[in-house]
Amino acid sequence: MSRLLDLVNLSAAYGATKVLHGIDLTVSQGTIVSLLGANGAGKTSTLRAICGMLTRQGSINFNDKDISQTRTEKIARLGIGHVPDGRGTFTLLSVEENLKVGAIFRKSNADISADVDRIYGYFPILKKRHRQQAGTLSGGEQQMLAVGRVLMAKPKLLLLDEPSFGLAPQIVAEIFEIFRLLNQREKLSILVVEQNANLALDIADHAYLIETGRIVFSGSSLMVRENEQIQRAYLGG
Amino acid sequence: MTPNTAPNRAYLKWLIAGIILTAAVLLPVLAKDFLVFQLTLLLIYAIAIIGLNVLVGLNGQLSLGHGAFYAVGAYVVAILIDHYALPYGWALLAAAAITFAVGFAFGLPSLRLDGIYLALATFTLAIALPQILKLSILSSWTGGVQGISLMKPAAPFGLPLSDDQWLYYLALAVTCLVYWLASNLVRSRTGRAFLAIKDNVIAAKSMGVNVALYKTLAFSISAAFTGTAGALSAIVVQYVSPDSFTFFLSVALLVGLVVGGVGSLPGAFLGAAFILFVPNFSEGISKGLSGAVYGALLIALIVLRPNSTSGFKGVLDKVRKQLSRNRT
Amino acid sequence: QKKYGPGVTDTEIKIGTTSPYSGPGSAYGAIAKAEAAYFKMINEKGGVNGRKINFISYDDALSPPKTVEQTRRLVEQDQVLAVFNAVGTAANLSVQKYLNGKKVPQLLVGAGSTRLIDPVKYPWTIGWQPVYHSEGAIYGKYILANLPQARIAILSQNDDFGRDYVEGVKAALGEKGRSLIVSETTYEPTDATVDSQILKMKASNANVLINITTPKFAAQSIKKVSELGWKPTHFLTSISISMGAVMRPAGLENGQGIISSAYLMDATDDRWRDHPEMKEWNAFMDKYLPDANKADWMNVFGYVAAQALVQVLQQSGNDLTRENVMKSAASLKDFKPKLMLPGIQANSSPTNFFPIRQLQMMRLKGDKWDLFGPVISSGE
Amino acid sequence: MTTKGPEIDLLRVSDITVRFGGIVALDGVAFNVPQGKIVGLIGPNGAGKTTLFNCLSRIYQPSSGTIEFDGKSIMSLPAHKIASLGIGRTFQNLALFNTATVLENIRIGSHPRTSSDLTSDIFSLPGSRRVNKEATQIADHLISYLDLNKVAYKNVSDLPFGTKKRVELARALALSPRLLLLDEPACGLNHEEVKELGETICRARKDFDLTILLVEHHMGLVMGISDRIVAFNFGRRIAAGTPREIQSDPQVISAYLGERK
Amino acid sequence: MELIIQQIVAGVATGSIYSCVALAIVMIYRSIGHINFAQGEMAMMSTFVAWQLIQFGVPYWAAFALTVIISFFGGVLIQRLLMQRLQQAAELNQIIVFIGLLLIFNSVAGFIWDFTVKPFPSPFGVTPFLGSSLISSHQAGVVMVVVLVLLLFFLFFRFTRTGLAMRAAVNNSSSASLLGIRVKALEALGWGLAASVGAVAGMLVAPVVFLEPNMMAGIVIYGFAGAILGGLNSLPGALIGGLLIGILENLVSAFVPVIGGELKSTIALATIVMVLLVRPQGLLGKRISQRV
Ligand SMILES: Nc1ncnc2c1ncn2[C@@H]1O[C@H](COP(=O)(O)OP(=O)(O)OP(=O)(O)O)[C@@H](O)[C@H]1O
Ligand SMILES: Nc1ncnc2c1ncn2[C@@H]1O[C@H](COP(=O)(O)OP(=O)(O)OP(=O)(O)O)[C@@H](O)[C@H]1O
Ligand SMILES: CC(C)C[C@H](N)C(=O)O
Ligand SMILES: [Mg+2]
Ligand SMILES: [Mg+2]
Repeated sequence: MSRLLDLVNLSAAYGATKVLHGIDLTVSQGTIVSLLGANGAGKTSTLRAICGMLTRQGSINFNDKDISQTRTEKIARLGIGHVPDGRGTFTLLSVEENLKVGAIFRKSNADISADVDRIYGYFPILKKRHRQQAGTLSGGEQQMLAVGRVLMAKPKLLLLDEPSFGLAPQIVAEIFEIFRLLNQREKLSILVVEQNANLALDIADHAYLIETGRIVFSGSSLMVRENEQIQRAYLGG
Repeated sequence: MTPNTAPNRAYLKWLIAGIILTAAVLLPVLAKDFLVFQLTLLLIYAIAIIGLNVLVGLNGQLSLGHGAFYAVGAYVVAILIDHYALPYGWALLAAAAITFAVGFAFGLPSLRLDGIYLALATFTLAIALPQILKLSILSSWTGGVQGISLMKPAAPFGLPLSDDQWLYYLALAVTCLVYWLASNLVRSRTGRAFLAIKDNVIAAKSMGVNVALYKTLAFSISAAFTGTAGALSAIVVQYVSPDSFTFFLSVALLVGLVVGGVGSLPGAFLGAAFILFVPNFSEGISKGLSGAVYGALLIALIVLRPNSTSGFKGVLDKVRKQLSRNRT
Repeated sequence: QKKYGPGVTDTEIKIGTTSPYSGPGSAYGAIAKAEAAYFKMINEKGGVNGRKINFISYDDALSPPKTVEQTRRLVEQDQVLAVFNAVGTAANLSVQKYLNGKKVPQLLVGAGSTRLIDPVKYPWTIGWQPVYHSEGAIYGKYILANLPQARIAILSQNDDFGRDYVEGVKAALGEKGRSLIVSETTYEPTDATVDSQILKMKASNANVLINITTPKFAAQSIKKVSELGWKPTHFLTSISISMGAVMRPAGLENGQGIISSAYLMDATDDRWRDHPEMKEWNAFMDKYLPDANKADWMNVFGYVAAQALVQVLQQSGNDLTRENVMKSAASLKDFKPKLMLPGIQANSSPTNFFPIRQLQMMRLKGDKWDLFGPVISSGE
Repeated sequence: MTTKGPEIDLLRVSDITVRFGGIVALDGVAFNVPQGKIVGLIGPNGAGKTTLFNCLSRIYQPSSGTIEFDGKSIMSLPAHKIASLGIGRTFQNLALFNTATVLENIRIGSHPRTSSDLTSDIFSLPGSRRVNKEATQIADHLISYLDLNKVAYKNVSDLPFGTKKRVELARALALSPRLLLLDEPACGLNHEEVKELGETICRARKDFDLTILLVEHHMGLVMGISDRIVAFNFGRRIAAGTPREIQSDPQVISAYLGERK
Repeated sequence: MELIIQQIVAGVATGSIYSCVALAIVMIYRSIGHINFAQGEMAMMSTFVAWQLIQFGVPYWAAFALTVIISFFGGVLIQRLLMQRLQQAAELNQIIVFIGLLLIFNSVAGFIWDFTVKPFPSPFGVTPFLGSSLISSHQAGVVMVVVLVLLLFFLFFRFTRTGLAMRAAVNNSSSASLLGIRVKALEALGWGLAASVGAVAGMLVAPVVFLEPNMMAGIVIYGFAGAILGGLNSLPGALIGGLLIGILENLVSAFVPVIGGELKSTIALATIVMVLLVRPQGLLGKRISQRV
């Protein structure tokens, strides 16, 4: 399988404080990769680094193109979608406008409104609230909106930062099902950061474990499940 | 601002304060009267800026109209001295009290406004006051467009001081008092309530902070400090008139606040120095373009700042960060 | 027999002024610039009795506290001999006590407020330009004499300058005359337009308009009045009569028949184009203020005031103490600076600190001001 | 009257209704929270849980219904009076005082517990100093209680998410509440951290004899530590009972838990 | 009675000028999320450019168009050289920078073109409008232009993707760029557009108040007030707000006894503040509800 995303010895810092120290990570075309790690380990930072939201060193290859110097908006348009930590709602726009912003660079209006309906299909509550000021949505509703918004962009690679954040169990199950289907049907590749490691490993082909900015373990989801240290820390085995 | 940082900084603070204070006390002996006079003005502006800081820096409310409180203070003193021959000491106290009340009265309606809307309300105050002072029906008091000129008080109990020196020491005393009060406030329960409101009103409410009360208090204290500065200015400049307190005064105070650093008490002196001396400096560079030079310097100062917190504050924060690192 | 006060040596005389180079009053900054240029010329011609004039001016943004600071700088730091022709009434009031207390001459102040002048109370403060009050009086008298049916509307700037004019008019009108006033309105220098005031005055169907405004608002109101098709007998003050800065911008056709008065020649009025003094002034402007706008009446205002100072210094001879300079300022005899209107002279005495008391009335006709009637001197 | 015992209801919520324009966020919900218990509040996203919290802290005004705390109605009280009654809360999307340090945040928490007037504060009279000392003592104690010593002097904005949540908890405890409202405290924490959180909550309940109303989507936690559970859906109460009862309640399963669990 | 009508009509005339400025202010607010205190002086500067062009013999409409274009790039330049560096600066710092710009423009204009008033031509002439001498054809034209500009921007923000992108970028820049929106470019565009609207405003104001460096001082105050009264985020609000202030101001000066004349701007502004106390989001402003 071809490598869609390839991080080689990636380091990153918030201004002066360095938080990633040489990450190597690969997402192959059409696979789901999960990134596990404790609070403050560097998961969010890794995703942010990929999108050029903090200063980076090392190489980031996407579709055999180095994007380690590329600006955030350019990266997004190359086909990387990012469900950011903290949801990134456009609080002053309506729910529907939030979705439309997601599709801002797509041509056909017909397709767009079709996809809007698709998202409403996934999350009926959003349809109920479609004209509401998005900032007044409940926490979970905003999380759904964040996922929906990014799907509207039809990315090749999806970066998920704790997609289950604040979602009710049933919805959590549903969105992971959605990710699985998108991955199977539309060959969408996914890099997912998820506190609920069980869930993540259920759908992931491959997993990495990060600690204080370094990858300390990686392997197939099965291998990861076997590793009892990880079990204790993240799976409550 | 975070008043309680590493305790080990306390004595250092006192040391620096001590040095600066002795310098401040000795200065007039060495300096010429004119310089003394300028430094007196500097202290007065510093007081006004500290007042503005209480509102903007500590409580997060914006005011484009603090010149108005400054003016009220000045006129109260002028009228009391000119019409009622009140000793200026009492006049000063009266000015502080009255501006406190004015601030309270103005703070109440402002409760419903914030951000740019509050800015407009305060701005209105700045525009309105000079016009009110000009009103012919009040001119028997305010002296109308002519204003009121005053006599300079001489040093009391035959102190061997020139008028300027005496006024300097008077201003210095008031400055120290105001500074002390302000820093008490910062590290008091009230100060914490101010900060809570600044950072997150809803959270503040849920933590039991009476937002309405503390916002109004912030307004009153702020007005009282700035008003006291105005009162002093009337005595030192010996003249008040509507032209003395245009909207530009309010802008100048805001500039001083930001240059010195929002939320930083020591910064007030830096800011005061800026609004007092930089105009003269830029005039020296070009008479025709003095405004442009001043504006350019102002912008440069803001732009060249690495971080958003400006002035002394930036520095202090760094120090603070260092110290807190050391302890972890 | 040489006697020198502060700031004077065998080679120079230090004179200071404060002027609004920045801020809303910037327009008046041109006055001090013109004066500086004039002194430069004098110095190049060898100065006054061999002494060069060292003219120091500081920006006060027309803000009294700043004026106080800058004036003290002039007196205490630069040690000037005298302060000269600072602009603005408030500005001058703010330092009057200080200067008189320190016995520093406050020469030829650049504002026409009567309150500034009081030889007894303030022996160190002497005026220059005709006071607004007496100019107002002139219009009042004219109306009583020539317009018995007058229904008067007055528009004035809400500051000392406006107030003085209005009081002058009323004083001249007297008790019964005052009843002729049907509408009285003011505007703030910060107002956008004076349209509503003018509407209000028109609605009072007045047939006389006394327009006490600074150049910008003068131009606005002249235009508006004619736009409204209102045709009152229109009086304008002497600080807003510039052809180039007021009348032409407002549109000459709108200004026909306007009555005003003057004590200076208008550099932008063709009437004076070929007058030798005007030629001289033009040459002066070209040489010493090439970038300045000749249509700006401030340049004439400053040019004339500067001549007066030179005259005062000349009269003082080698006794350049503050006392003596003040004395000579108070003893101008039929002094006629260049560009002052024919027949108008400056006179002062220990009891008269209003050097210019005469004005020449005039009426706009075509593209020129037609002088009419005699030179009027006010009673004060 | 803080006598212990399940029979006393510290909080009584009766038929609260909240509307936002057309939306009915809460539709006549009613339930009680017994003294000293932990009551879990669950329901789908948008069911109205946080809205209920906002009614309890008087940020939202219900269009109908009453809320009684310790036998007295709070419906006429201003928001800032709630804390002094002894109701503390944390926020779903963190509402910390971001320009302040951890210590300072917690000291602010003690605001309703202490009292001082402007004069004593501005002149730093003994009264004011005493209050400061008291606030610091409270904060110091909670800092070590929740193991925040390492970050005490850090600005809260620089902290990782999980730590911020702990600061919020400490701040809420600083007013020594009798009723503690926790809005999704486990959200964003990993398995181990959730376990710790559960223990912390139970420990705090004992040490500060708290009554706790817990909104949470982490079933492991709610089911684990709650004495009773109330379930909402679309602003209505659909079920109430012990964790066991709730887990097997068909309505709850279809609306919230989902079949495959 | 007749006077009331007159004053109202005259108020509309002056108000139309305030609306112009208010519109420019709302425009910049929409595209950078801040009020630009230098807006008035920028407009004044643009108007001087137009004046200079006309002096050079450029025909009016050509000069008009040129000025709008030049101003656009001027605005872009300010963003590129200055505001770009201040993106995460505190709001107060930005305000101070705006004040700095204000001072620079004002003093530079005075330096180049001095402070004497200059007449500025009106494209609509000053013949009485519909026979009423109260409102001139120029002022009628101003109202027309304002409505036109307003419509354009309304459509722009509502129906174009760029408009949506701009609103998104202002609302949440980081998540906007995560969706591929060029935040900085849009901000530059916003500055450009605002500067252009400002230029139009200036060129429409100048024929009435005459051109000079302080031309805008008196007007911009009411421009801000109008924008805020109408509701900062509402374009129609800017129009209504501006007109209302014009009317209010005239009625006050005409009918409030004694102090009416001397305090007209004070009373006008105070009334606006009263309105805001009752309706903090402004007349047509959308209520922004916060929640936790
Ligand atoms: N804006 C920031 N400025 C400075 N340091 C930061 C910032 N954001 C995060 N950090 C630090 O970087 C490190 C990694 O943070 P990051 O958010 O990537 O961890 P994480 O794995 O996402 O943890 P979490 O489970 O809380 O999301 C932490 O030590 C954190 O304190
Ligand atoms: N200020 C508001 N304006 C409009 N609608 C609102 C407002 N606040 C809440 N709502 C709506 O009311 C409903 C309840 O919101 P609430 O935050 O209480 O849900 P919740 O139960 O906390 O959900 P979650 O589990 O996702 O936090 C939501 O659908 C939300 O969209
Ligand atoms: C002649 C000008 C300087 C008059 C000016 N308006 C004044 O204040 O007096
Ligand atoms: Mg994270
Ligand atoms: Mg919630």
